[in-house]
Amino acid sequence: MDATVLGAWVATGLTLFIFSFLYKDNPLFKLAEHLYVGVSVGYTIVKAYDTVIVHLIVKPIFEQGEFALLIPVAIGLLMLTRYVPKAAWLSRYAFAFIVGVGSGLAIPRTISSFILKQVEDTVRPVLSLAGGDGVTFSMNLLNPASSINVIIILIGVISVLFYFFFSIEHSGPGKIVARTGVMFLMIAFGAAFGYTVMARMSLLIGRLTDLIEFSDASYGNPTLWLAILTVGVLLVLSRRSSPGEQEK
Amino acid sequence: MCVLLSALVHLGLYVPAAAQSMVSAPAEVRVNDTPNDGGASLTVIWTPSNSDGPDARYQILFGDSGVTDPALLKVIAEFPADTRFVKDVKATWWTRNAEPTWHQYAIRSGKDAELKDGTSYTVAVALRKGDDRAISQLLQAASAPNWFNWNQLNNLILALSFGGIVFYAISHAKRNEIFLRRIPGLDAVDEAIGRSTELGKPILYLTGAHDMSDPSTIAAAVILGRVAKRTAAYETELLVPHRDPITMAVCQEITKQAYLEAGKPDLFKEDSNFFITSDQFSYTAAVDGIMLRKKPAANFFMGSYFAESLLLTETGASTGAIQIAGTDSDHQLPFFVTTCDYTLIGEELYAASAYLSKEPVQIGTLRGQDIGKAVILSAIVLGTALATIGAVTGAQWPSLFLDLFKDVK
Amino acid sequence: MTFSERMLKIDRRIIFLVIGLCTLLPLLYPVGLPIKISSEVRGVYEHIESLPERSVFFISFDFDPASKPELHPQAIALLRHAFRKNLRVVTMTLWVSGTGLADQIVTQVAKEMGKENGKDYVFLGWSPGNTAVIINLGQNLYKTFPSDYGGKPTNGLPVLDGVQSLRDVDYMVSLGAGNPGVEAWYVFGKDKYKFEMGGGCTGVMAPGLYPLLRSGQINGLIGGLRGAAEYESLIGQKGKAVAGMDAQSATHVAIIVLVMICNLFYFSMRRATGRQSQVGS
Amino acid sequence: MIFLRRQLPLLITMVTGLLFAGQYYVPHPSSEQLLTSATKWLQIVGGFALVLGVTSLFHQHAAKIRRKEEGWGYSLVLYAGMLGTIAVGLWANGKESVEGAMTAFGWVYSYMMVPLQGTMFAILAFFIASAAYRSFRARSREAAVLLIAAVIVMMGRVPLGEYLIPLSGDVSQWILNVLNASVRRAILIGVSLGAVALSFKIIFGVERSYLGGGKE
Repeated sequence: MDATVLGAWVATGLTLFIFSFLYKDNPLFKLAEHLYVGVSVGYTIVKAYDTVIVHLIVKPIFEQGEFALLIPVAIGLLMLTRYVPKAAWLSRYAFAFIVGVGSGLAIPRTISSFILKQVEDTVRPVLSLAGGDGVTFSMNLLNPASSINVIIILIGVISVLFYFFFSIEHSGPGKIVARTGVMFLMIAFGAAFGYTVMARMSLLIGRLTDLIEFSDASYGNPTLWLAILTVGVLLVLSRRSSPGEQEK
Repeated sequence: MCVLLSALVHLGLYVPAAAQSMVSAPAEVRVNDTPNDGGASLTVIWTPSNSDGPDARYQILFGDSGVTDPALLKVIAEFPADTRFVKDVKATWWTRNAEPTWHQYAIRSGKDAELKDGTSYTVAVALRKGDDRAISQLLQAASAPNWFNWNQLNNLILALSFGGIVFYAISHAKRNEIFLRRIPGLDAVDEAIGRSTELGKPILYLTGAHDMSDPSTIAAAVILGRVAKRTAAYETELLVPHRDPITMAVCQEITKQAYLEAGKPDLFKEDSNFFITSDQFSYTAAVDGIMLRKKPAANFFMGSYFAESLLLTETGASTGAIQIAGTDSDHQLPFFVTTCDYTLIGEELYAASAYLSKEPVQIGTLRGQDIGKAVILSAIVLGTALATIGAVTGAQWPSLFLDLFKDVK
Repeated sequence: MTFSERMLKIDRRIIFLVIGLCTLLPLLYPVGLPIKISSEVRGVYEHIESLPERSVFFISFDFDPASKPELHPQAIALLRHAFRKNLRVVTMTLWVSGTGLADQIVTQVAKEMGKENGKDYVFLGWSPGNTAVIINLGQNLYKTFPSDYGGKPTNGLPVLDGVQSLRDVDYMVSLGAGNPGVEAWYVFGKDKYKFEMGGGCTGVMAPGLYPLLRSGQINGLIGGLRGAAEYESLIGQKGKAVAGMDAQSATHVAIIVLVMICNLFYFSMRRATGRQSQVGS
Repeated sequence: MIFLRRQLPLLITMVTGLLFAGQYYVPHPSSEQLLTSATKWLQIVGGFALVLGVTSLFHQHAAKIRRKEEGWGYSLVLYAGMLGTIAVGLWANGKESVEGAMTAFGWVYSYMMVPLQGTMFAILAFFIASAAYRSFRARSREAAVLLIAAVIVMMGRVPLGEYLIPLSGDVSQWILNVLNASVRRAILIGVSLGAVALSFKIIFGVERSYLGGGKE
């Protein structure tokens, strides 16, 4: 059999097995799911071996003589001592290095990108001197840089920041600010929910497109046959398990 | 290429002398090492001239040191005379060393001008308008790498002072009681446990996807202690399925301690904390199975979650359980908020855990962050006011403050 | 149990069926509704449009098969655009399980546009270390990737002529499905190495990237399948994203209808119980 | 011994942390050189970290098979999948394609891994719909606001929505660009402060859970 045709059958079968979870958790789903974990772990191991061992360690050291790279190799090996109980403490050196460098790199960069840059962009003049009209206050909602939007963004940032303020009780005027913060949060969550619907539907569309493609006769109609098979197995399984379910 | 360029220079040079009076040579030209960089760059600064305009052009001339004849210099850049001002370069008031209206050009090492640190070069600026051309005096300068980027001074000060605040707050919390506002979600926790007891159904508690090195998992474990104490007191069954063996071991200890403190050590069951698998979807399928079979009256989702969140909470909601979530995974928050009865949003999770644990490090950190937020809040409010004043009056002084919160490289 | 209560507790598998059908039918019988272009997507498109020939365009495919339906069409559209503009395209991935996909995408589009590996484009492959890879690329590209995906040494490739590090990149786009993705490329890359940058991402990530878009930290954002569809329309080569938009329309409207029905039943139920309790008291 | 086991790692964290935080402010070439080397090292160490993550899975399922626990057959499937992938991967030199032609490793990737992973997440499409139907109720004012925002964004993101209610596109754009951006910005600032505080605590040894490795 042609590799592509075989591929179409395998891909279709695995897709349907996983979709069978929608009916309920069943052995077909478990089979596909464990296969998924196995294959992706195997894939990662192969990639790590090829990229790290071959291209980043062996080639530079033996072909270009970059012996300094033996240091990270040693650190990496120290990390693996975690699985030898007696020497597990050696792995701390590796983690100390990684976590230390990581934290050090993060501090100034986080401040620059996520604090200074964000504050800088929030702090904008509310009024502007546009041309010869003198001081203007622009009301255009569709222009994100308009005065009205500058004020809305300001209110949003302040009230949400205030909501995550734990040193003061949310009472009196604080309560109003915190409530505004909650409303802003809810709008953002709603927007995220709406946007995510699209993301999840895209995944479904992607899978269904493949299933439609593989239902073609040139592949031997795998979608049709395997769908029948999956449904059949599910029916048999539910028959067999229904008396047993009472015991559980 | 080189020949062509020098030919161009020659052409420019041998224009009639009389025409030179039309344009004046760029004045007060200064050539220095570009500050705050890794070297291999020179900065040229000069005053604007009254011939500046879109029809006039500036040229930057460059050559080896010791060159005295302008004809031997190479034109490495040419641009309209109404561009390249000091004010166009993003800088702060403490690093700017020329008037904003002056011209500025940075020569970087490249194909046209190869700069070596420590070697001096000859630089000049020419102004060209039509056929007229005037050249400034020839200046010598050498570039050098710098040891500190003064543009990032505000970043450094912010980092140091915020770090200082956090450690001060922690040490303060060790000595004193610090007020934290009560997190309303904690009342919901008690209520949910109460209802489970009434119904005689178990409680399900999840600690999230990450291991104990993640702050959200630590917070989840702390809150588990509180929940376990209540379940012990009410004698309700507690189920805690885990994704990480180490987290499981830690939570077992916490649960045991809670039962001891509640005075019911005999009710503690070793297997109330159990490990399922570390794989995302196998774990989810298994937990969903538990929800459907045991129908817990309350589900708690604390810690860090990924795409599995909706699979869990949707199934939980279908069994009619009270659901309480707490997570800092902001991409999953919308789903928790919609499907759960109460959600601890983001930092509320840490605050709840600090509130319960009373641990000085946690409380101190929270207080330190609060101070940080207060500073940023006031900076934003004050900054907006000053920026508005600046925009309306055209005054420069507000930038003395605004530049402190500018990200300049 | 009232009718409303019963409807609210409907077996969810019925809803699953409705969604399945709403996706399947438009895929089989497409309509082709027009797609409006948003300014976020236009930002990326216009920047690429403004680049002169042989400019260096760097794409990082930071996603895995789980996000293929959203980011694969974005990647294809971007590459088609870049190749059509005769840019030099440098590609890589930070996600190990995305390596195969990235390789497929690059090879496929390059073949379709008649581009030559090593001269017009290069696929550097994957490397571990996440953010460390980004910083290292900013310092020295050849040290980060001594060889490309096919094992050819990167030093001396015509496509990388004059490129030492990220500083020499004219435009960079990260197509990110999570972390590391667009944010990491900004924080550890653009922040210091100052290349112009745009982003593409899944619908889940998109709302979180708007603050970066607002502040100009990224100059454009292609969000999810809709973003991909807009980009496909912009370059005038409709593909999988545009084809999927009809199904999106159907499912979205179906969900909106479901939400409305749910609230209708919910309120009628509440009114019913409210009346009952009044009677009771 | 305690110094080697406990203090020295903390010292390493502190020194490297301060060094690389400080590096940011120093533009000198020697400091840049330091950054280049360190990130190159992290790249290689990152490869080992990946192995570490995989090994625990390895152990878990091996134990399951050894003890013949319930469902050990699935663990066997997992092993078969993993070993099979490794075998074809090494045979293909870790390349999915050579000169545009798919290798056996590429086949496993395209026809097993891609559909498996893709479908796992596609299941969520159904759950999001059922969550929308069963939980999306205007129970309180907050819930109502969330619901309305979600519906508007859903409308505005698809062509049919914009076709039915032309205004929805602009309104959803405004929600995302202004309201959503302001909230995300506040969250970003808050989270970043938390991250910076955590980094400081790690560098100065106040937070040391990352060291792990069992009890003292």
